[in-house]
Amino acid sequence: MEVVEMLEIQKDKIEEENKLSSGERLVVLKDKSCRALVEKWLGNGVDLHLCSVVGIDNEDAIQVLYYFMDRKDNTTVAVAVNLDHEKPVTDTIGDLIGSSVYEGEATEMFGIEFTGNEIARVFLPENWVGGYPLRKSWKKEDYFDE
Amino acid sequence: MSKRDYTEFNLGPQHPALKEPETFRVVVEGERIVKAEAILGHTHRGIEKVAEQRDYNKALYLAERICGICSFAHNANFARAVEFVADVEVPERAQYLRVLVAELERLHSHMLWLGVLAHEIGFDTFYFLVWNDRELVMDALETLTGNRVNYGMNDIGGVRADLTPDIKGLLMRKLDELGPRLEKIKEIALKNKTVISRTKGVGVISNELARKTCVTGPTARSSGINWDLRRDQPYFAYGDLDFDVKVSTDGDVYSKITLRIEELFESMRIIQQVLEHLPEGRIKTDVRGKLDGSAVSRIEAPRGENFHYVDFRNSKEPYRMKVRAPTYANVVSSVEVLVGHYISDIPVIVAANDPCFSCTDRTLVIDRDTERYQILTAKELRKLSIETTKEEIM
Amino acid sequence: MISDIALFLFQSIVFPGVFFIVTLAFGSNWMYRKIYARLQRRVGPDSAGKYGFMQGFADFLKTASKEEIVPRSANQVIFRVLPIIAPVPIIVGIFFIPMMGLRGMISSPGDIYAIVFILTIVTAIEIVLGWSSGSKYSLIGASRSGMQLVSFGIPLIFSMLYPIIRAGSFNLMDIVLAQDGTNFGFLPRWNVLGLGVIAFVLFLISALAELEKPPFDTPEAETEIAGGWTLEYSGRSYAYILLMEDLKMVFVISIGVVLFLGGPLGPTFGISGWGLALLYFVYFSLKYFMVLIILTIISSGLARLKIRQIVFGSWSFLTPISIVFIILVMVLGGV
Amino acid sequence: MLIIELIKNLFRRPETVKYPYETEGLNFPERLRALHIIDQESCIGCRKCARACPAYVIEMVPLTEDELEARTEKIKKKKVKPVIDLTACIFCGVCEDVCPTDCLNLTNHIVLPSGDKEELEVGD
Repeated sequence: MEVVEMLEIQKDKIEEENKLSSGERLVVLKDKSCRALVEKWLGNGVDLHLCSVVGIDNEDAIQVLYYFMDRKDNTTVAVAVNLDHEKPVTDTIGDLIGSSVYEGEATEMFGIEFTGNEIARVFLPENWVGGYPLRKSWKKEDYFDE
Repeated sequence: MSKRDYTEFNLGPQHPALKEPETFRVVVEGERIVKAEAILGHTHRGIEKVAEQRDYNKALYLAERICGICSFAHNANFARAVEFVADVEVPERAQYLRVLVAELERLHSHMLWLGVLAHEIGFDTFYFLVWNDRELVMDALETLTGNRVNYGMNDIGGVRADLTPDIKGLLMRKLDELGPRLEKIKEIALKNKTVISRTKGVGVISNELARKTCVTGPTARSSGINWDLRRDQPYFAYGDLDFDVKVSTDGDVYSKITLRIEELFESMRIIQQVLEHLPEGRIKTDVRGKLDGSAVSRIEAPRGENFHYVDFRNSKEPYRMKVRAPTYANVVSSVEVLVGHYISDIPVIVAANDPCFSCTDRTLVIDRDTERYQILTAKELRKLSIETTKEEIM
Repeated sequence: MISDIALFLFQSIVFPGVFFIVTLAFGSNWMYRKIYARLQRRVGPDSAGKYGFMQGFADFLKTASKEEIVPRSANQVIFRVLPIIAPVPIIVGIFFIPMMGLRGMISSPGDIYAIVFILTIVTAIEIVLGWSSGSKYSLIGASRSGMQLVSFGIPLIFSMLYPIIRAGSFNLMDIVLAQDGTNFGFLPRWNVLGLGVIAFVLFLISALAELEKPPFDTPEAETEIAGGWTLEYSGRSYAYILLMEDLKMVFVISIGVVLFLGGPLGPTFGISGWGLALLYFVYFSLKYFMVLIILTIISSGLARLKIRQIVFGSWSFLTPISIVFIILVMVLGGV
Repeated sequence: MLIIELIKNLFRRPETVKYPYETEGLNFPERLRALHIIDQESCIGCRKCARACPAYVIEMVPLTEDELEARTEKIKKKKVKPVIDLTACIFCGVCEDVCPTDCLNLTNHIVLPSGDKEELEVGD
């Protein structure tokens, strides 16, 4: 199976569909997790490659953007989930496909909790107390004296 | 099973084998690695945050400074992403020139990698021979772009410097000189008995592991994933050029050496084609004003797939810029591969996957008696270590 | 009587004694580095003295003038004292080597015993030095050093047996004299020219391992264990360790020259007295530097081996070959 | 093969150039981006370079009394002049690109080390 076909089948899970400026499909999910979607893909033998996991701080919600590629036919698709701004929680897909480190980065930079992912620190020191630096509301003065 | 035979020590953050500060926490039994863990972030500079305060023309030079070796890959990739958002057509000549610099960069990056690998296995002579030949490429890049690293070649919408006939002649000469030298390098690297004994069968990344951990670039191709963005999703002018994508199925360090040397020759071919078929025309389209929209750009950097995401919200400054450097994708596989090898293999495996690692708390533990692999989570490891400590005290 | 003592003192301290030996050690260090560099198209040491000849000496002085740091986890007494006495056994060993004449400064019927003993003692010192510094890297380096000693001890000793069998004596002067004269009127009767070439190759390989030069530099592999057993040493202690390594180079190569290349022998042109001694020394130096160059070229062309490969290769190839070779020589009756 | 190469190397000239004692064999191409030169005579003080600089190292310094008086007809309105702090400069050459009067240029003069921070300011 290929990603395009699978998305046809899973149409009911999609809230809206856009296009990035670079031409890829941007699929926003109704759910707060893309785990079920990816599980289904892998179960149906999609040769899936995960390029990256991008956290984005929109003012009203925290968005997590998974960027997938199908190695078979070279189609790319971006899957986005919108999470609660105050307490963003979603499921990890680290055990399905190698996303643990990307998710860990999103955790430390945006405070997104990936349930089931053990990695919470990738770049920042273990005793970091500076909050979530890539959030738009983050100010240096709130955490550091200088 | 006595736990007393285990020794735990840190490789890094300062260690002669690591050219960048990273930490490897390894537990060994004798010389055999029982547990390995990598700790990253010693060089985190917050470039993504800084980029949010600069307009795209300035962020371009920031992107260039993400990496010293593949600076052009980041720079061109960022430019390409912004061009998607701005919806501009990049002149064909600029596309070809970008290919030219990208391939020269691939040449120098692969040769650098080869030299570093030779140094890690204690073969300093080869290291110096390769780096000596690499100077030819560096000189070519310096003449063409104006710098050895951080070329400053790209601008949003095109390139900044044109290829004059003088420089073209010089590049031709350098390439002619480089060809035979690469043949020599190939013969030495692939036939030296000690090199073979140190790299063959070492650090095997299986196809399954490679697929699951989403490795990219030469690491993926050496594990049997036939996939190269230059061919499969052509960008710049790669669609018009003729080249082969080499694939190996062994997955060990030796196959990576073979693969990268083959890629050197392919790069030479591409450069020759570019120099011959360079179209005439402008080299730049101007991009001005505020932008709106988000875009992803992926190009095949020397070390693998380079991923840039930019998001503009009616502004000149990116609302969000996300960079995933190619080696970051290869992190998980390389640490998992370390277990079961010997201390002497650590630098080799690390260098083969390019030294850029992340702390992954999921580590493998090899059971001493049965050699059974099992994955332990951080909590279990912690419990285990507390138990062992208790045992030792009592 | 008094003049004898004076001569002995002069010999042991100035020439060809300690001062001379140390100079030779630094010279060898410079030569090794210079050739190693030139093979790699580098310049090599070139600042201290003419063509950088004083580099080894400069390194020694500079290191010795640095602060000495003793780690808390180190064995305080051994860590401080042992580096200083580490070069002594080798200097004593070098006194056995006939450089100026056919006779070394010390000579006994059992020279070879003493030499083998000193070679082993040196490695033992390295192990203790690594162990006493209390660092894990050093410990790994020390254990690797020990493994190399165990692996290459037998081929080394068996390769030395060939000249002994030919000369029928354990005395170095006898071994040298056994190589005097020529075959067929032009070919010197050195051990290396003939069946002894196998023994010489075995000796060279074992010598590289003994000297811890590539491809056998595993005990101090920089990119793996960051310097191995020398890691924690600094200042004066490290200077002495550097000196010890250079002296070891002089010692091991000299043994090779004496056992296989006829030591100081060569055409004498009827000269005698001090002139002959000088001539002997010239011959000895030429041979010495030739072996050094060969060793440098071998070591620069190979990658570092893993300790497993070294042990495996030694026990499954070198040791059997050396045993078979010696049995063959014994059967043929010291050809 | 390698052995032959090595022995050949033994008799070749080393590739190392002992810079700064000798410069023969070094490559200083025309395009090399190094030390800036500013022709303050023809600068019109338009601030374009300062605005374009990605490293924010170009500072527009007000002219002194003497310099104000020495203004020529051509640059009548000029009140400021660019001063570049080379300690933080990234030598990208953007300032050269945007300069409308071509008074700011990057040369291929790479010898910049200095014991004095003041010396690393171009334009004064």
